[in-house]
Amino acid sequence: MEFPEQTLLDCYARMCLIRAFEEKLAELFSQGLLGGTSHFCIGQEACAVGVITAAREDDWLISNHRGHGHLLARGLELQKVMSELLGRSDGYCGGRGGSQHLSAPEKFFLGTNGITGGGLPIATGAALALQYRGSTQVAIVFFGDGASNQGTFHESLNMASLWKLPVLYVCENNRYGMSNPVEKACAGGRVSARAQAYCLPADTADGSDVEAVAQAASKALEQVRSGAGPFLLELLTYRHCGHSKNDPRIYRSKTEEQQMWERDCLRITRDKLLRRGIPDSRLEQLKTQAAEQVQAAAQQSLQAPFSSREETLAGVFA
Amino acid sequence: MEFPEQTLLDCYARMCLIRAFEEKLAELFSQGLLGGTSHFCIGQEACAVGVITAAREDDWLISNHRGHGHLLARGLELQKVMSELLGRSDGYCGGRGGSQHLSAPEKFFLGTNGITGGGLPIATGAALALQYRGSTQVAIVFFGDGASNQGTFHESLNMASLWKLPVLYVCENNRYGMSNPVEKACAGGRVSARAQAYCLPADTADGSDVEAVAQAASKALEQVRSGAGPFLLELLTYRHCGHSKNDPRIYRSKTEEQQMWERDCLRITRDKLLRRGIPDSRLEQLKTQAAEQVQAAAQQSLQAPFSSREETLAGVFA
Amino acid sequence: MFYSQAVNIALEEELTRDPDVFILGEDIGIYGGAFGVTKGLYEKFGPQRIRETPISENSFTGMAVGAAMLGLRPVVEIMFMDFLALALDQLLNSAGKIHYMYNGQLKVPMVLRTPGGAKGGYGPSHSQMLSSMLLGIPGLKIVAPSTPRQVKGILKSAIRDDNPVVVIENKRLYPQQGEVPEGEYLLPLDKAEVLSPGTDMSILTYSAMTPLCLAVKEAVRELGWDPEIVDLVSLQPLDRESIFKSVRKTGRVLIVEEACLTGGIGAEVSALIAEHCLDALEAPVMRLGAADVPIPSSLALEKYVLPQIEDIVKAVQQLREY
Amino acid sequence: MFYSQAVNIALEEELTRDPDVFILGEDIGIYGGAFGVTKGLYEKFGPQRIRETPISENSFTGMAVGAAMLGLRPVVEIMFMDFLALALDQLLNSAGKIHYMYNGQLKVPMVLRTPGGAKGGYGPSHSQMLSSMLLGIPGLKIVAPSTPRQVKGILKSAIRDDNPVVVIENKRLYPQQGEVPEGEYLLPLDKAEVLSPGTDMSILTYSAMTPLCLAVKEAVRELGWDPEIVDLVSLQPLDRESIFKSVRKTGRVLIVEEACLTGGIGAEVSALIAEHCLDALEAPVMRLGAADVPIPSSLALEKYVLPQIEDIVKAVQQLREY
Ligand SMILES: Cc1ncc(C[n+]2csc(CCOP(=O)(O)OP(=O)(O)O)c2C)c(N)n1
Ligand SMILES: Cc1ncc(C[n+]2csc(CCOP(=O)(O)OP(=O)(O)O)c2C)c(N)n1
Ligand SMILES: [Mg+2]
Ligand SMILES: [Mg+2]
Repeated sequence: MEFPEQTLLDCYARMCLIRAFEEKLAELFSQGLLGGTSHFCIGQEACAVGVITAAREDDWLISNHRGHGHLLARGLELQKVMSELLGRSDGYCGGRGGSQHLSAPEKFFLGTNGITGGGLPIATGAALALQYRGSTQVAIVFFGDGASNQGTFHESLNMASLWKLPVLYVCENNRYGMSNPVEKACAGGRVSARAQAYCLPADTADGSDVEAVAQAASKALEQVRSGAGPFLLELLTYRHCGHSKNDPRIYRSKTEEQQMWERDCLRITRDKLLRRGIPDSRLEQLKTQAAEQVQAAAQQSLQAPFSSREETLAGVFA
Repeated sequence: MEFPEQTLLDCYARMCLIRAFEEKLAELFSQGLLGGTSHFCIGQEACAVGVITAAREDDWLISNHRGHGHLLARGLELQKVMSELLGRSDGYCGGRGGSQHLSAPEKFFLGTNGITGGGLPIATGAALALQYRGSTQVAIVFFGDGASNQGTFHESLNMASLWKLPVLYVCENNRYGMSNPVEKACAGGRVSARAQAYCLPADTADGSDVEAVAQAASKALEQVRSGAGPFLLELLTYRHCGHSKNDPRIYRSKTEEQQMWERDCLRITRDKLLRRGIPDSRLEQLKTQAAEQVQAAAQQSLQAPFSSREETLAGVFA
Repeated sequence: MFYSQAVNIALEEELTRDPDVFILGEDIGIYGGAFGVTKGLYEKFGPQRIRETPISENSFTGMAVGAAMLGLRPVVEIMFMDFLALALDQLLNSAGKIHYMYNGQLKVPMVLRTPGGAKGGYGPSHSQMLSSMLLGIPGLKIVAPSTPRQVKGILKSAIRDDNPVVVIENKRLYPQQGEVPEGEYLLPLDKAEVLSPGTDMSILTYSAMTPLCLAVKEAVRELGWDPEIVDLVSLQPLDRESIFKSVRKTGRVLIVEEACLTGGIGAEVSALIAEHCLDALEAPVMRLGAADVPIPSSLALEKYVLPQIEDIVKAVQQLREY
Repeated sequence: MFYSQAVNIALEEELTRDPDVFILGEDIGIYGGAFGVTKGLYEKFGPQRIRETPISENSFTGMAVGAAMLGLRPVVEIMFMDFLALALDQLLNSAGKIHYMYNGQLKVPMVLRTPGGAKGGYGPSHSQMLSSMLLGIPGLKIVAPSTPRQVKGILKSAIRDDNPVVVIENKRLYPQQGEVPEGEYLLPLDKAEVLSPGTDMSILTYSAMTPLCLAVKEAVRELGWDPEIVDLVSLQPLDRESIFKSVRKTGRVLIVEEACLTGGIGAEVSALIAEHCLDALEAPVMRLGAADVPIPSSLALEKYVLPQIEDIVKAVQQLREY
């Protein structure tokens, strides 16, 4: 798929924003301003942006522990996201959820999820609700290669297939589940190969090429939306960063990492834009803008208050 | 596979015993002498007998809720089984386990299991232990088509494949999980088709033909024993009886049931033996003997005592 | 009307009232459920509303969570409470947390119905009352109605509640009979019920132990004893007010449950009493529960493990004589 | 030595001593586990003995059960205690029941190690102390050592025990330091430990709350108060003798835990005290635990939910002044 120039530029800008956001988070971590843990998607931005660009704005997104890309691609407010991660009361969840438990239903973002594989049944159930109501919306769930070894993967895809539910399963195969290489965790090493066990259509796309991702996702979504049932889309990608905050990445070689930087999705998109004649300065400007936006959001969020004890102890029940 | 005559006769005798055993149980139920519930394998006897005939005596068996065939095929003592089901202290488990929780480790029978899909990880772990010890034994686990939709199926087969564990997964596809037809519960309707998702070899055999079952199991076991890793064997079979005690079987037609009686494994084996020239009287005798054995066992068990309160409250910990 | 019929009618009424209500679980279609509770619903409401699932407890429970987040009102059936462990993750880490952790942006109006308890001879994996497994999960409401009337009113309220509610039924209660109000009948999810007032002592109980305790009351009447039978009904939240009121009235407490004694609901109830009514106690709080062993299959053995009428009578006597 | 190192050394010693011991879990190989606890073991013992699993908690726990039934001694690691719910079925319906329900024919000598508790900012699905979820499961032993010394002695004993033992570690304890005896050092699995004798009251606690309670003791010393700090260590079985002895000595009880207050271990402890030491109580038994809400991600909010030193001090004061 060749995007129109503006679309590709928008995608690039969005990917720069995600990258800048996480780089800022890393900085905040090292300054001791950010607690807990957090999983960056550096290297995987094209997956989020490609799929979500192909989706409708009202398709429901269900994300996993590595969700910053998904939620920023969906257009959640940067500052409310930043505040959430910094635990402030003006965050999306008032600081209760943090990175792994962040939702924004008004943006059709159902939530990130800290339980590996835990989002798969939820997405399948959301799809059931959409079908039940006769909606043309689709549920789109992101998960990793590691998650595909959970029982929920099997159970959910089977039920979705039986009932032809409108759900797109997007596996971001970044070669590792934490430190475990996909070949050692997932017999056969390819998640999409599992689709046929459930009589599901599947496709694989280059997750570092945002256009390729969008093209595959568009096709898949069209099929799902037409009522043909669920679809499994595997995106071959790589996380350049560690699994989480303190990962020394000893389970893989520096050579591999360097090679994969060559295939970095930002770099590839940038090259495409340059080839299309977009001046370098304009691209640099997009990057700078992203960094500035992120910086501004962080500054504002760092001033924001925390919830009180009273607020914190309330609200378990609806 | 053509069995030698004596082997086929032995198989027939064993299948008659299983059938007679469960018919006796039904009688005991209706007389109010047997409590709880119990799942008969009437129609599926050839699966148990075929696989277990092909196995070594020291291959570990792991069974499910429908385990009478498996344990009698393995040669557990009839009377101790009967006593167990009747809850007596001289049963295999002193009456604690009953039909769904019966083990006899000295016969390499690791246990029946009341949790659908619960035996799959246990069998896989047993296979891990065998591999760990460098044993040439194999773990053989029986489960149903319904169980193949549990997450444990996926997780267990994946790990067994990754680690080339010596385990034979035997799915008795009897077309229903309780009342749910396999096509409505298991996308695609064939369990063996799921093997490729884990890069596993698989085979399907006619579960009403004891020789066909044994042949397929022999081949599979040979492969597993050679160190090639796990194998998934699907046996196409039918349970003539209800799922459990009080099943009116309204979820299927009488026509279907009648057709399947035509393919009853006892009948098929009997026909084979007749064709081989074994006189009808000899076969009748085997049936009568089985009934008598069962009758004698029941009579003895009904006299056996129950454990005391003190005994019952002891033994939680080893 | 049988308890099982009361469940059935509550379901039917709510399915009729609200098109967003649907049921999912194993063999709930033409089979009518393992205990016949959903009989006739499939014929009336069809496969969309009575959705029969494969054997995949964890995921279909999680699906109910997802569907509830989008506004439907799923009623999940877990065939035996013993299988709830398979689905616990989605109750613990999703259903119970979503409203709070997403800061009220989403709610999970789902019900999970499941029969706990021993029916007689079902054995270790099909007889457990796992009420206490759920107690430490914030965000869940847990109810365990003991009569046909209660279960109708409670289940209907549970379905209309905007939070995840676990309704613990009981295999031993299904065939019990009792009067049930027709039509609209709702009971609060957080109230205990004094089923039989008394003066001597408070017997606090729930689920299948309730009829046993009522029978004990009859049995000891001729001795001139007069225990008050309080059905907890709601296990989370516990109705502290009603519990404390009864304890302050009688000064003596016996808690009877079918769950394992250790770590049971009784532990929490007893601890609350020790915190709030210590001064009113004339005797140590007594607890009866299942022995801390798996439940044997043999009927003859089962009775040694689960509280029997005689055990309760003995405890009542001990408590009186303290 | 750090608590995490003590775990590591206990594992290494037992792996060296007994070739039937092996470890399985996620990222326990060269990564060394999410909290670095298994560092170096893979290099020393290789992939058979340090078996790295896919993310399949339910099944690899069940595999440990199967391997243990055949005589191996698996030590399962569940990376965060929150994920234990996924594996609960195999603990509840297999591990805990097998020895009993198969009438002693088979045993399950396995250990399941898992860190509970909040490390600060990990949020709702990565911070829970789910000790009470396991309490009602007969056939499991549950221990929650709080010091490097204890965890070494306890873990080694757990590995040698012929029963399934759940060892609850704690993310907050991993970086704590303490002396640890070298080489063979075994502690009983069923004993509480009086970590600091006192006279005023008994503070009963476990896991990461233990150091907090010890700190409280220091803090109130200048006020002339003298609580006795009893580390429960074993949660199942509870060491009744030691608990009752302390209660009889002091007459006042505060229970402090990180699990949710409702249905926590404290409930069972309090109930036991109410049953057996009512006469010795000079004040109602007090319990402190996590508020009954999910644990928020924000560090600022987390402290409102989990017991803090100030909360304990306040409770101590209240209890004294009762
Ligand atoms: C049930 C559960 N098990 C383990 C973890 C710890 N954990 C968090 S992310 C992760 C790896 C997930 O791998 P994958 O699905 O490939 O996603 P990726 O991190 O590569 O994006 C693990 C093991 C968890 N959060 N939940
Ligand atoms: C976890 C769990 N869910 C549900 C059940 C109830 N149940 C027992 S057997 C069964 C059907 C199993 O079907 P299948 O695996 O095909 O075996 P079959 O009964 O046909 O031999 C069901 C639903 C159970 N015992 N355990
Ligand atoms: Mg991955
Ligand atoms: Mg079947």
